[in-house]
Amino acid sequence: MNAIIVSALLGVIMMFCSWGIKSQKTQQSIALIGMFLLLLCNLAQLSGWFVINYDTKGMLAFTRFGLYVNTLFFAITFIYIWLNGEEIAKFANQAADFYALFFFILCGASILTSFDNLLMLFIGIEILSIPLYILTGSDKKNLFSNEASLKYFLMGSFSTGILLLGITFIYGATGSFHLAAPIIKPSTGLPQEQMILSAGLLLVFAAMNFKVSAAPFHFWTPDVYDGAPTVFTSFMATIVKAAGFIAFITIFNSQAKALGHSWELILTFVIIATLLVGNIVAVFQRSVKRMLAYSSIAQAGFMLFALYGKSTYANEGIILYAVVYSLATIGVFGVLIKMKENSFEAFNGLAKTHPLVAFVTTIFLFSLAGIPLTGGFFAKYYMLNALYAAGAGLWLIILAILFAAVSVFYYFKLVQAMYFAAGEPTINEVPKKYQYALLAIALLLLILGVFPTVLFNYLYF
Amino acid sequence: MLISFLLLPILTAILLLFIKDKKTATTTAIVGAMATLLLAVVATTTKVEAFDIAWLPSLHSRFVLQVDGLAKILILLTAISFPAILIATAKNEYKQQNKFLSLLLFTQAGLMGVFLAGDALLFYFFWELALIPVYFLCSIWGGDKRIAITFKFFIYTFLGSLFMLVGILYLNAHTADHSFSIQSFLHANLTGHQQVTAFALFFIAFAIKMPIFPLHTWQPDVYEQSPTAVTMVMSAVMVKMGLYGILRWLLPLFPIAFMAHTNVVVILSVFGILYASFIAIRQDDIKRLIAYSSIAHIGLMNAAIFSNTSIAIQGALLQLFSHGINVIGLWIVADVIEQQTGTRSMQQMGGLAKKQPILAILLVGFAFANIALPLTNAFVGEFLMFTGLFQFNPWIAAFAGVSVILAAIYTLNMVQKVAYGEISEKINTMHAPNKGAQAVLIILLIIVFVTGVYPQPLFTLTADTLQQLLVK
Amino acid sequence: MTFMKIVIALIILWPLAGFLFNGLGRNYWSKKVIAYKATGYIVCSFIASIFAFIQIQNHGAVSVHYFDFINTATVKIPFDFKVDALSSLFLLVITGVGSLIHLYSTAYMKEETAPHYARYFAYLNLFIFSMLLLVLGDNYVIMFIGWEGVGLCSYLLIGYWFTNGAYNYAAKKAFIMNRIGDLGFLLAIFWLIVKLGTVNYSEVLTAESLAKLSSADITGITLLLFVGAMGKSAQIPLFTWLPDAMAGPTPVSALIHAATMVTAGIYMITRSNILFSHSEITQNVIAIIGISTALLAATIAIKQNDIKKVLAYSTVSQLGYMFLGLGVGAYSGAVFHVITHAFFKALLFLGAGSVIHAMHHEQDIRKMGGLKSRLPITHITFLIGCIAIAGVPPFSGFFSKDEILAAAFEKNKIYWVLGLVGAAMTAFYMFRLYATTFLGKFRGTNDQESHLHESPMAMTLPLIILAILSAIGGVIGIPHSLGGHHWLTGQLSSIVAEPKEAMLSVSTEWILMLVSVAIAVIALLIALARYSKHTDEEPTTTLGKFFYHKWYIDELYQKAIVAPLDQFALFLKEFIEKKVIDGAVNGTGKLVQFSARKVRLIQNGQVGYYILFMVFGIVTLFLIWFNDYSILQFINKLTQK
Amino acid sequence: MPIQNYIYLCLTLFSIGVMGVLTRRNAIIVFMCVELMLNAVNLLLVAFSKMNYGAAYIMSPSTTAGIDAQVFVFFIMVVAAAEVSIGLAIIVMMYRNTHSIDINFLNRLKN
Amino acid sequence: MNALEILFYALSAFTIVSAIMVLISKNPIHSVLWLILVFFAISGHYILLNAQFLAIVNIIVYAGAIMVLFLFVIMLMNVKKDKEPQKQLLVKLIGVIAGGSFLTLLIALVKQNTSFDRSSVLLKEGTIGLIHPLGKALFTDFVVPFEISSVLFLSAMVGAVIIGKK
Repeated sequence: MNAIIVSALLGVIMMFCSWGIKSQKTQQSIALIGMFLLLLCNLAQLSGWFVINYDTKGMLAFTRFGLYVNTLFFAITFIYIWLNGEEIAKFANQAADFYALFFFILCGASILTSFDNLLMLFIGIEILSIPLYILTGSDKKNLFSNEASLKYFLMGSFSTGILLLGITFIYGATGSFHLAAPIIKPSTGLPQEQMILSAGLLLVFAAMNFKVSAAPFHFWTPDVYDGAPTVFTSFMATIVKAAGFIAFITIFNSQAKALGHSWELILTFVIIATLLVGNIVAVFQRSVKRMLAYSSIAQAGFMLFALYGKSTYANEGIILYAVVYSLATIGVFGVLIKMKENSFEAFNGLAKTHPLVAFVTTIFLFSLAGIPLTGGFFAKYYMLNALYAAGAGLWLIILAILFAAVSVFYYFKLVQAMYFAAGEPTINEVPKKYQYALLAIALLLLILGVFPTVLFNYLYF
Repeated sequence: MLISFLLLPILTAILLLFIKDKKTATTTAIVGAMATLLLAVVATTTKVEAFDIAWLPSLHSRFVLQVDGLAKILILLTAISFPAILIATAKNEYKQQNKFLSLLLFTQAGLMGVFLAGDALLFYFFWELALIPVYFLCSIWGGDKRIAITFKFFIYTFLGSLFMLVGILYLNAHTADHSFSIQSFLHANLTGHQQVTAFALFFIAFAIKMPIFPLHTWQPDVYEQSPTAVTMVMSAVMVKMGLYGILRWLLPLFPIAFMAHTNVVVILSVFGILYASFIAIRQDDIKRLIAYSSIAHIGLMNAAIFSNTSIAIQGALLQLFSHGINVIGLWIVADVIEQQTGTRSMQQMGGLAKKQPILAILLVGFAFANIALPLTNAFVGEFLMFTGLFQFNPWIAAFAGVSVILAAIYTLNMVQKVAYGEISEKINTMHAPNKGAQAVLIILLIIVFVTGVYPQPLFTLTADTLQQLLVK
Repeated sequence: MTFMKIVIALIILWPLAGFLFNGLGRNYWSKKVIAYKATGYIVCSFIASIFAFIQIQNHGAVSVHYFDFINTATVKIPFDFKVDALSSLFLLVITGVGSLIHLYSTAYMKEETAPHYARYFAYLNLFIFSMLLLVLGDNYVIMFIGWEGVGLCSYLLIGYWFTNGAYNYAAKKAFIMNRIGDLGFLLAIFWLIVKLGTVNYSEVLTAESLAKLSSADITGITLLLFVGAMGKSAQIPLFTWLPDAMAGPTPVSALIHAATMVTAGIYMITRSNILFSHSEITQNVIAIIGISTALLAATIAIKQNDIKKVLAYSTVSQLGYMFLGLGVGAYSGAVFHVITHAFFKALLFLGAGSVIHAMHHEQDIRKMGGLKSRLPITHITFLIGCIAIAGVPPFSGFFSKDEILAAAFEKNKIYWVLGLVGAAMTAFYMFRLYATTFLGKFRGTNDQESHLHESPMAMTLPLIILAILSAIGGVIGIPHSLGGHHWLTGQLSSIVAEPKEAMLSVSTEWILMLVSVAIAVIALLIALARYSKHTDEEPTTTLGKFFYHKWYIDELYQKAIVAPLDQFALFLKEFIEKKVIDGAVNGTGKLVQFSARKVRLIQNGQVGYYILFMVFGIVTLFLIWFNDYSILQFINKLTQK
Repeated sequence: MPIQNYIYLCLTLFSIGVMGVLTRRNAIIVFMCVELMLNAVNLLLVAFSKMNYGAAYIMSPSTTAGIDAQVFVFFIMVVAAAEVSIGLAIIVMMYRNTHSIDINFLNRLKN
Repeated sequence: MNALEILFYALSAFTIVSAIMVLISKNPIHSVLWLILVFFAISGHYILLNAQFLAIVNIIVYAGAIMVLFLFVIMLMNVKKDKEPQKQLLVKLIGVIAGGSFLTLLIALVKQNTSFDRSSVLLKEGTIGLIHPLGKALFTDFVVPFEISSVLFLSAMVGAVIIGKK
């Protein structure tokens, strides 16, 4: 509750900042302080010494898991703003507006990590989505940005319709929006009675797939990620997606049983389709940004493993995955922002002119590809483990690693461009401070690559 | 003690990153490698305690390093290889020499880790750690076609190791305490069918790494395109990772599956031996020739291990070491020639014996070790391996034996084209090889003959491993 | 025991010392030092051998243990040496003839520069070392070490003039053909290890071991051993390397390719005669191959014009005789022939070397002639050699050849008849050679004529010694029928269980001897008559061409074996490797890229389509849900074996 | 009134909305069709609400069962309103730049 | 068939026809007008279900505010009927088929679902649709989402500002 309230308040504060404070730097500082405050508030709730206690009438349920995920989200966003503050300022004379949107998004994310009622799910998703439509279109003069925004909006509202129909069906079958309710009734009823419930769940499933960009509901992702200003793509592809996943897991960890054994089949279908589309299509991209968009689909395929069954591996894995993936993606986009163009060729010879930047980019890419010694490896390992622990067939795991190998193919294209190709990189000036920030992210990934369990320790005491 | 096998190379590698001067960097690297060698000598001759600390509590994985005879012999090989390679190639100029050497030493750390790891996850870690620096080494400092070829190599081996990862995961799920230690893997109760599954998953990784037919096509290309120092590391030590994996993991963990697949694998290996030998006959590029020869040799070792006779395994254990020494020798000679003449085509060589007699003698020495002439180290190993294969199946041994003839053909072809004949235009430009390379070659040749005449210490070293394998 | 240990060690270490001395110090020593040391070491070894010989004459066979070569849980191969009647004889021949040839070489190789001179002697010493290892070893593995070692030295020496491509090719050919044989030998060793767990003579060659082996085992092992012998001793089909091996310096041909190395096969089979005697099949195979080789090589020798080639084919032919002897069970006869052959063939080669030396490296006998007066010592000694090889009594060749023929007669009359034909041809081509070279008038250039001279002392002395040995060498095996007591058979009785001693009546033996002598004498007279004045021109008859071109066997091998294998290798390299296997690997990559290109077209930028796909996606999800059972069944079927 | 009737009606409406989204090119019309879908859902929710209410009413006339669905509908309307404001803003922005709201022309980003 | 049922069917028919008209009207303005009719019809249904509050809100918010907004935008853009581009027939057909199959699937599902067999909708009766209970619920049980939805509006507002600013 702390997080939701504080983030909403901070959003409002930022709104007013845009009137009162003209300096971009100050705005960024305020945002950072706010973010830190948010983090503290959330930690306060997590450790239990300052909790805004309010009876939410079964709308929200704060679990250790959810709160911990919030903490991580806030921390990552903190890093994100710290890194990208200047870049954000370029899109408007008032960066504070964007900071406000970020806080609202975080509010939505906090709801998604703690909702206990489908109504809150709906509202949470909408709070998350609406600022995103705007962020996507924030480069107003840019036709790509406009187009991406409109596409995102149209498809997003369509998927909202699907989500609502699903929720309605669930309500029709169970008579409640409460998350814990549906499971009780069907277990006593005949299979025939579950029909409408299952249909509702399937529709919700489809809508959630849309949010996390899983195939065949991924179509918005490449276009939107590509069209949106890079700095916002970075945010969109990380925190927002991770929040979507947390919500997804929250629903289906408890509800998947209603779908019976076909749940695994359906999920398998989606996973395979997602991995296939994401990995295969990424291979042929000429734009790094678009490649990353497809790769984010592929990563979603991996994260979907956490849905396969409830286990500690799945819970720990999704946290690790979300954190590692977010850090790496923010890092890669952070580098991409500094490039003058998005093509692979732009990176040619980067290792010679900017060795540190090339090095950190390599770490980010390694992490995305799941190479050991970077956090990405353990993230993937946990996911595979979760999959196996949930009783999936070995063939699915093998399929997953085949696609992981394919993913190496396109991530390493960038590594090759940086290290082995001759040429001058078309890169803007990268300030030292910025480089160190990137290095810090890379080091975090390396630490997580050797000691991933540091991330979970907090989860248990 | 054991942790220093990792720390020493890694610290040296990190130190190297800050040394810009080429000469100082080279010296530092050599000193570091020599220190490791010293350590290895101590470790192989004394009893060493395992190193064991907690690592990933929630995954039940521990940081365990331990040695037995098998590990010792490979540690020794690794420790000998690196100084030898560094000294022999010390005169080679690389851009950003310190980074080159640093990556090379990172590779050494990875290799040491692979041979020392007593925990499957740790093993996998080092397995990859050994691969990644090599990827950069080859791609940055390699030949013209390096990028695509190294990339293929990387994806190929990476895919293979992913299979192994799945295998590790699979086994981990079937252990009682969900840990990754080799002991609990040994006690995992697997049915025959499960063993076969896990076996297949591990085997793919090892087969690609070795590589055995038909998964070998990356190797000649990579050997050809890599800087020779890296090629040496790869063919002398890295390919041993696959064989090591089979001896350390496959054979003890999945005896049923292992037994069920001996025929298939042995036949495949023997086929690969002949195949590679035939191709080697037609090679003009000296590096490719050595590469194919190496494929044939590794195939033989694999066949020997899979024949599952103690004689053959004993031979393979010895050959792990011997092959490494021999092949480094060959590579150094090839490198000296390439560095000085700028060509790898044997057609353009000839007359080395007249121009550089010492180098020619060394070449001939290693060539004969390569074809396992008696009183060279390779003879002992191959003799035992063939005997074991014969015990396994006489016909297969006879077929594999044809490789002895084919090896003679391609090796002598090489010797003839390189060393003999009138001095060619390219060879005429040669001057004496640097003292370091020469010294290394001579020392290696001495090792070749000493272990060829008196291999007993190596047998004693590996006796415990053999014993364990036989018990299982 | 320790005393013998030292003696035997000395025998073998002297040549090794010589090798190391000359090999490592090639740039430091003068030619004189090299020559003295190299020869001196072998002489030392010879003296030690004599010592060992006397020792075992007095005290019987000795086996000494030095260290364990291989000692593992399952297989134990000690580094043991054994000196007994058989090996001590070989020791004497090797070191004795070896010393002479070293001595000869010091003069013959004089034109070489010091480093190459040293290299030459290093190789030669190494060869002696390997050969000694071969005969001294107390088990098959040590023998094999020597076996390959001599092959190596042969390779090095044939290719001694390494700048010459043809010589290198010959060297390579020799090594590879030897290796083919070696593989057989190796397989036999494996077979022994697998069946008996040991390769020590003292354990393999016993009745208990024989009892453990089935007859198929014995036949298999002996055949494989014989394959090894085939390679080393140049028998059909692995004989073509030996004539080519004449590319090496002539003393090398004398030592390696006539006197010692090529007889290793005979040594090996004699050593394992117990095994061979138990396999009728193998014995027949050996006899047939032996006699065929003898005849084939003889026919070729008749038409050759290169002095060394004639001798080379003659060697092959004589080796064939020895194998015939082995095949018919006359082991001691074969060994006898080895010894006498070592004398007279070394003599002939060295004589040929002397001629070549005098003729400034001219080897074609058609360009010689009339050398009788110019090279008196060479002439006489060469003549003695020819007579000896032709089998004219009382020269040594008569006795040894006769013993083999007698045994052949006993075993199978056809062998005997064929053997006689061979003997006749031997006499014919040897005297053809002799007559063309030494008789008639000089046919070379004036320049050559003006420089004709007798060779120096260092070369003639070995010739004289060998001539004496060739002449009287027969004494060690004078048969009973001629009033001797056949000392050699007595010597070897501990090694060779001669099954049918003296089964032929004395009169039969006399008749056989007379027949063979008569035929040989007739053949040599014809040759003398025909070639004293004339030389052979290019052959015109089909048969003549056929022989002249060595039965086209090299061409046959080239066409039937080498070329197809070469093509096969090319096919593997160019097609299978590049197109099929690598094609499959790259194809996978291409497939991914191809599908990438196709799949990405779905992302056509039209939001309408996107939503359409989403709707279809939902429909698909529902359909899967409806049909879950049948789909699951299908997947299970796919994933289960 | 059987609940099925409402369900059929609402599903039909919803599907018409879907068809509209799929068949029209005008972004505004497409968006309107999405609104149609939402309204279909709203109606269905209210119908379900009254169904649940009806079931509970028999037990206790003072029940408030089903009220949650109606509140939900209220929220949907609220959200829809917010969405519309943003959506139209985007469409207008688009129109300002391209002078078209034809979604078929939104194909610069592809593949 | 009582009056309520007749009313229901009539309203339903009207709703569906209007909805279809939204689809097939070439002129966007007509589409908007037809949609407003649909909303009115749905409000009729709400009244039938005695959900008075929602009926009013529907008319005010949807038919009133939102649709006027739509109309505004369309008129602002001056999209003419004749300029209105049409999709290809095939694409339209596929769209209809997709929607149709979606409908068919769901109806088939509902038909199979047995739990609805005994359920019926309480028309006319009931107080939950009235403003009093709804308001009470909104500010007691649903106060959290109610407050949080303000965040939604705030963000929509900020967004509109960002987008709308020149």
